[in-house]
Amino acid sequence: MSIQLALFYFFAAVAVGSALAMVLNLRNTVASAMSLVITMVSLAAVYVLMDAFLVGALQIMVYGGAIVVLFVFVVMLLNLRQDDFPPPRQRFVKALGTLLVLFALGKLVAAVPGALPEAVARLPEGFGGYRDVGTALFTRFLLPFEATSLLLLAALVGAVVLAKRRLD
Amino acid sequence: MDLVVDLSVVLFAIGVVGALVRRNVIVILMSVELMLNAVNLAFVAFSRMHGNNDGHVFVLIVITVAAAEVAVGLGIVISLFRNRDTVNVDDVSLLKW
Amino acid sequence: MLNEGVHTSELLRLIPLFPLAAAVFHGVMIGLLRRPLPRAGVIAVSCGAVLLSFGVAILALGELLSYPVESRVLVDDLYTWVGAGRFVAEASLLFDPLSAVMSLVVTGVGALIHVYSIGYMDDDERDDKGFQRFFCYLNLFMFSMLMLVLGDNLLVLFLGWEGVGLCSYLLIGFWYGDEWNAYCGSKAFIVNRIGDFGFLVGIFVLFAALAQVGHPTVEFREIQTAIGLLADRTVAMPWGGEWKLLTLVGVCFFVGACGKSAQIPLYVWLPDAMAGPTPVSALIHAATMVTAGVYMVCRMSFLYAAAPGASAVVAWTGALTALVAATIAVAQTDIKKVLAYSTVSQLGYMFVAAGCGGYSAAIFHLGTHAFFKALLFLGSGAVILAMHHEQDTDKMGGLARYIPKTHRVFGVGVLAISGFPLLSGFFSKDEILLSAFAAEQIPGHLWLYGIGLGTAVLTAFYMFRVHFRTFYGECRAPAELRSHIHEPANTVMYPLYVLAALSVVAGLLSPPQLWGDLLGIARSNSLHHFLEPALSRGAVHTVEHSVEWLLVALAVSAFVVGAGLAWWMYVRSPEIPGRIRERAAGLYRAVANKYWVDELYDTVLVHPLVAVSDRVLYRGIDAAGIDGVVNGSAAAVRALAARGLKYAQTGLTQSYLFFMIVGALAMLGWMLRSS
Amino acid sequence: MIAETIGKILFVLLVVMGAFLPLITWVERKQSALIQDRVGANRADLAGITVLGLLHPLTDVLKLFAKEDFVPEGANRVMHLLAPVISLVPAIVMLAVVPFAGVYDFGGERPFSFVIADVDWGLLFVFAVGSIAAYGTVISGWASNNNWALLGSLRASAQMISYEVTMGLSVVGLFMCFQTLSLQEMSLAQDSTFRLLGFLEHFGVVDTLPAWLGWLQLPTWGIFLQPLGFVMFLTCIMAENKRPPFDLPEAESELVAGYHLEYSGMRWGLFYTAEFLEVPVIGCIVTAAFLGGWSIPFLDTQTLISGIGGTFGTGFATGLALVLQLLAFLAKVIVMIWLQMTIRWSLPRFRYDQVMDLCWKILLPLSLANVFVTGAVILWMKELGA
Repeated sequence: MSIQLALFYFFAAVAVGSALAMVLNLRNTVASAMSLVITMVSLAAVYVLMDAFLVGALQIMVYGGAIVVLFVFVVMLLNLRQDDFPPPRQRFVKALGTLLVLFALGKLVAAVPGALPEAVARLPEGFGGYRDVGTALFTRFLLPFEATSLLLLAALVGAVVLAKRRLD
Repeated sequence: MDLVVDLSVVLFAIGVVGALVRRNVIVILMSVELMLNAVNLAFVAFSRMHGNNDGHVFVLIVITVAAAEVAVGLGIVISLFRNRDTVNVDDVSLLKW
Repeated sequence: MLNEGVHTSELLRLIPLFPLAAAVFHGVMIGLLRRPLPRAGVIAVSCGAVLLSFGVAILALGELLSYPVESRVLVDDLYTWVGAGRFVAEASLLFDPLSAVMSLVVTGVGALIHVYSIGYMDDDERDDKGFQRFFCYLNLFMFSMLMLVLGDNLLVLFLGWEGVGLCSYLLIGFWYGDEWNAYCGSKAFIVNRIGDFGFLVGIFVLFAALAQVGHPTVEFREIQTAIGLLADRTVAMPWGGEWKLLTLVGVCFFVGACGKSAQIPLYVWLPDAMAGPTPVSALIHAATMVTAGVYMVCRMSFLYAAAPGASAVVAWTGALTALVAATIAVAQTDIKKVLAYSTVSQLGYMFVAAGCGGYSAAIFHLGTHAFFKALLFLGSGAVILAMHHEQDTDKMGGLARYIPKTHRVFGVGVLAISGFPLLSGFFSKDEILLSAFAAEQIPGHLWLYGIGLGTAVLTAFYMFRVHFRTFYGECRAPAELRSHIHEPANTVMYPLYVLAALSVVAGLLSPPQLWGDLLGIARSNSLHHFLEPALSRGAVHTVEHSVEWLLVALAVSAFVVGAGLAWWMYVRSPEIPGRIRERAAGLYRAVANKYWVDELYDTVLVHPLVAVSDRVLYRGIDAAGIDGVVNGSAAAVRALAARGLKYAQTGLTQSYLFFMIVGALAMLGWMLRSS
Repeated sequence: MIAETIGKILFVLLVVMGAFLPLITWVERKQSALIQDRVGANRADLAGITVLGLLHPLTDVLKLFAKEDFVPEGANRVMHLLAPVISLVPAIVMLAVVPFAGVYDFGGERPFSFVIADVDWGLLFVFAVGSIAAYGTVISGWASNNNWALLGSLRASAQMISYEVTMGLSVVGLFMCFQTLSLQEMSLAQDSTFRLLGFLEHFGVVDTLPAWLGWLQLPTWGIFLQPLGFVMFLTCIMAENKRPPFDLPEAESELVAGYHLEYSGMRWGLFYTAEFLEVPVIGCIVTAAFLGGWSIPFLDTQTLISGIGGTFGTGFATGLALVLQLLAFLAKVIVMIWLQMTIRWSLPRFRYDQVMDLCWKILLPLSLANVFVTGAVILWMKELGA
């Protein structure tokens, strides 16, 4: 087992574990968010293991540094100390859905090995670096990029309008 | 690579289950983020597999979309909490027969 | 595209452009901006546009004349209108001698009538919007008419054809506040649509046949070169028997012409069209639009020359129309109705000529008729203005004392239409009668000639009858009105003078060979020679000069008889008409009631059609069938949703999510089913 | 390779954590005393020897360890414990990409680069790690079960997210100038000079600059190429550190002590350690990015080595260059620390709305304009063939 594989197993285990912790932690939303951060960071590590340096760094910056902080911020703003919800409705549907998902999960996980093509033996120079990804983003994918900027603007306006206390 | 894709599947499934089972809107949004992350992971894996940067570009775009989604989603959560004093999705069921 | 002997000239596009621009301008001002211009502005724009068109048309004529006779064709390609595979229709304009004559008549008479309208519409009680709206429609009509006469192919021609129909409708119903006017407009439009349908069928049949022989085209000169390929084709008719293809096409086209040019059986709309303002009657329903059918037949002369059967239909229909309309005109008392039936009758004349192969005679009469009939209409309009919108000759009489100038110019028109020697109508009518007399290829051509001659007698009679009843004898108008009778404004009178002069001299511009020799005019028959390259020769038979002189004598005597009879009956001993009315009461009622044709159409066609539409199509198929299906499906969905489906909408986000996941998994499973 | 890395790590920990950190607490006290016209820390003594108060850091540590490790009632124990650690770790980890000295060829397999992890995306790493630091404050406030602490961490999280955005944008101009994200490469690029009036030649005002004007030179440092970027970056990174005048999250007069209100003993000490540690770390990063890093102004490495190497041999010269440039770096860092302390002790605290306005209404548009202008100028220079 190479160091890389070992690291991958480690981070994968951390990611899955913390993701489960996020979903299963029924009482503390902030703890859920922190579990999510750990998932994000381990995923960033996995990205780096796969030579996706830029994406890894951005993963931490955006997901870890901004998105989840926003979650925590909102939780704190609303001052939700504990989830003490009444008993859930639709238990049956939820249980069924969970089972279905788990079943599909099993099928898929079993289906993946052998279904994928071989990875290329040699990566091109600068793969995953900010230069190459940036060049692709600003040349071939310029239109999606610009569309994203528009989306962000819309989201910005939408969020402000939604969160504003009163429109005046 | 198989392992990475499997990891992606597992994370995605966890996200789905979370979104399906949890009743706290914020946690549901987090689960959605988790699903997006799983997809990103798959993108990165495929990108690595083909030795091609396009997947990374997609990931960047997905991250952007996720940020936008969270901004709007949390805005909705805040206004929901202001108006209904709850973050329980089961309580938000006015739009029905 | 045939381009030998064809010249390109970008002048042509200017001719229809000016009226179009003016119409659009007016439309934008009143329709979009709701800012009607002051009258002076409207006048400047509209009349200016038409005068500019007239000027450009003269320039184009000059350019045309600068080329040798065999290559006198100007073309202006604007753009490709329709391009579908091998079928290409250009939006292009054609200016050959025929178009030249037509566009000069249209713009010239049109310009005069625009000027006349200034004075005529001035007392219109409506707001300025109505004034501008009127000129907007007039300009739009000018544009459409010019597109019709300048079109280089059947499609452009048809565009103009429909355009003038629309403008006719708009202008007949111009005073739509009166329901009768609106009804007349609709009637004109609907009757025209029937003709247009025939015209369209003709276009389709012709196009399909041309496509079969490898020439999918609608362009006139290309059709002309390809028409020979179709000469032997026949078509099985639904009622058995076979027609020559070209005959079928010619008859179909003539149905269109019947609609537009008010021939039997589709003439009924034209007398009712007199509900419009008088300048409209003069411009559209006498001088220009109604001649579109004649123009179209002449434009397709190569087709009619190759289809004697169709030509015979044209000639005989024209002759019958001429006679019937003339007899109706005899008994009408409304001054404009008389003129309307006279127009129908004169159009019949033109079709007689066209059917008999005398295309240039038809165009000649078209031109002279445009002058004197416009003169007559405008003159009657002047009378109507003077009488404060009274149209019934029963309430006129003795007006010569009050409005002498109008009396004199109207008299010129009457003389011209009746065939007073050496005036325009005399020459052009002569030519028509001559071509009918000589047309041996038409069965019963001598009968045609006889009918024509009889119609000439009637024409002279009813025209003088109107003249005498209006201007001579005792004034039958109420006393308080009598003191207000006055000559109209100058803008009304000047166009009349110009038209009167034209009615007098137009014939002398192109007298027949016979008279040219006699009067020492070198350019005899010049119009015929000018038009020759654009028209098919047809089967023209020459007659001896001595026979021709005999025909002239007959024509002159027809005038004398008709005019004399009218003088005898309405001036010398005015009690005679009453006696005749009593003696032949049945005949008189038939004539005065226009042979009950309108009533017949109403009973036989309109009422059954309306009944079927209402009972079967509307209540049966539309309301019960189609609406039933639509409403029923909605009701079914509603019932289904209310009973069960609505419970799927729980309002719980996660149940929606659950179903979404189930669907996604199902799709995933389906995609992975092979592996 | 591994030995080399461990050596570097040890060096960094020794110098920065071992020497700088205690000294900074002392210097801070001394400087504040100076500014406020006091005597300052001078009491702690070891057998009567005070050594200018230099013993204070030691006594501080002892005191903190000795205090009660208190966890308030209703607090989330795990998170309460975790928060100070999360605050501290990023500050230390950031040092991994700081180039303390240049790249030297000692004839080994590969040249020696005085940076622990010479990654290609160094500054990006700084941002990524820095963004994690926000959790320390956020969680501490949440876990304490105290309203003041919660308010403090609310402020902290909003402030840190906001300034992160602007911080990232303010250095984009720098990336464009140096065409790299690696701090070591940036330092290398800053190891030269440019003629101050050289642009006159580009514009064709003069064919060649007169020799005496050509002597008017400046190092190609970020601060000279991106003066606006430098000011904005410094502002943002200081706001990230939440020290005065940006200490809204712990504003004593409003929130008692802000997010670490319920902390005591060494847990509290860790927060303070993080805050003090960030001062030299900020100094390091700003130095590397904007102040030419380890380069000695007007004396680029090549000249240095060849100048000394002529007399003493290249190997010695290279080693000497390493030492000199390391000293140059540290000197610049010390200047930056001094600057931060001066600011911290001379400016009053902002109001919260002022902090946010400064970020979103002034710095953000300015940084965007900076990016735009920089891009335009770079394109223009290319056009001119420079």
